[in-house]
Amino acid sequence: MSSEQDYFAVGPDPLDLLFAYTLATDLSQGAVVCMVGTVRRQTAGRSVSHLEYEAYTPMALEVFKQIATAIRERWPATGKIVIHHRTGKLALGEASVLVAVGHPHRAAAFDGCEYAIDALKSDAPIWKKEHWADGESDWVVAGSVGAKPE
Amino acid sequence: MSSEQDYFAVGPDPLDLLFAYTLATDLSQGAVVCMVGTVRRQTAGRSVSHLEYEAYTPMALEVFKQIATAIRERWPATGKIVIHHRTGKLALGEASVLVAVGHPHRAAAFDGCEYAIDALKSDAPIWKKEHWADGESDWVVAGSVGAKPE
Amino acid sequence: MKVSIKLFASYREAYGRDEVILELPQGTTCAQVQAHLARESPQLDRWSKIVRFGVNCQFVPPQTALVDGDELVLIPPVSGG
Amino acid sequence: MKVSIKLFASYREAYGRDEVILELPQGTTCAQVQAHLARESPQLDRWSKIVRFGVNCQFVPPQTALVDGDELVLIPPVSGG
Repeated sequence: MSSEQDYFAVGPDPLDLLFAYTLATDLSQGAVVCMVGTVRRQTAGRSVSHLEYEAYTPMALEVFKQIATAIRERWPATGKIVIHHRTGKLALGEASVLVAVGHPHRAAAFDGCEYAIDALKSDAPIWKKEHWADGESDWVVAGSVGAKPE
Repeated sequence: MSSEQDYFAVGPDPLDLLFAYTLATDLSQGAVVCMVGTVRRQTAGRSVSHLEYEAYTPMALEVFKQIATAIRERWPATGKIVIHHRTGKLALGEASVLVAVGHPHRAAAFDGCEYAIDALKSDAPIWKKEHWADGESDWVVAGSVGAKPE
Repeated sequence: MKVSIKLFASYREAYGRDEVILELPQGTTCAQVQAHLARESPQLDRWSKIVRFGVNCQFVPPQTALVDGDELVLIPPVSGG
Repeated sequence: MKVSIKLFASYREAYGRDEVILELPQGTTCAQVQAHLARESPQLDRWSKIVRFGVNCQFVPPQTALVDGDELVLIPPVSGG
């Protein structure tokens, strides 16, 4: 399945929802579902000052491609897929990740988009360091106290 | 549950995804999921020229409010909800409906957003007239040949 | 009593108007109004089993009795989204 | 053989560097490299059971033997999104 329609990116620039949407939509899509993850004020009750993301970019992009392939195997009519993850320092409220999936039918667009973010969170070589208001900071370990499923 | 945070609109102006996203996100949201429905080139194999939407606006807005209430009953931590439906003539590729839901956790943001569009499609007093390339046109009746589930 | 009937989409086109003000006996129900309009415009018949009714922006069952000043909307199958 | 080891997040901080070039005997496996580094920086131990390995941008099992010029990345628990 050609995937040159897709757009994958990992980098420090702020995410652009409109750009992603415009990319993900085309005349054969009936629905585009976008999910944007943002820096929350609190995680597990501890107030956050800011976050820091680090990525092994070449492999993250490779994982994004594999996620797109898997989505198209399950939902063959899926159109364009956009996966964009930010790196570097992020303030409260800023968008850290954006996933957009186009499909002729909305149910599959929802499923594909949710699949993409779940797979990214489990496999993409990207790490989040939480800096809390009390000055402490640590790398988030999924499943540990500091990282409620987001 | 106060819902003054929500934004409901029915009208002819083009939909604004960025506006909806900015509304839907705030510091307590971890995820915002947006779904945009667009005018497809074809429905059930018949090529579309353009669409026309008609709404009983006051009741549609009422239904949107009830949808938001129902979402908050099922997913109490849901933050802001945006539901915006266009009326009037729409060209191919234009966005007809936009739903955005914010929630601290993405799974509930996905579920709430999908619930909203499904409920809108079954209950909102809004009607779509398909104008096909061959000059014919008719009001869409869900479940009839002309209206594959979108 | 006086009731304003709002017509949309296929109803408006079949009936040729988007609003009708009707003078009706007390206690007339929504379903009876639909039947009344369908007698005048037989094309409305195809919806009679699946039309829904809204009174003052709330969905109501077909047997709901109308009161003076109500705004009734006959809702053919919807197709928003 | 020569292998470049890429370290990220908690590994980088624990080991103090983001890349290490190691001269290793033929057939050394990813798991053995992890053990080797952990001997030098015991704080790495807490990940040893859950670290994952990537060779040339693909996930590989711990027992995968490395070859000259490979780029191995030690992947502590990820937290993207």
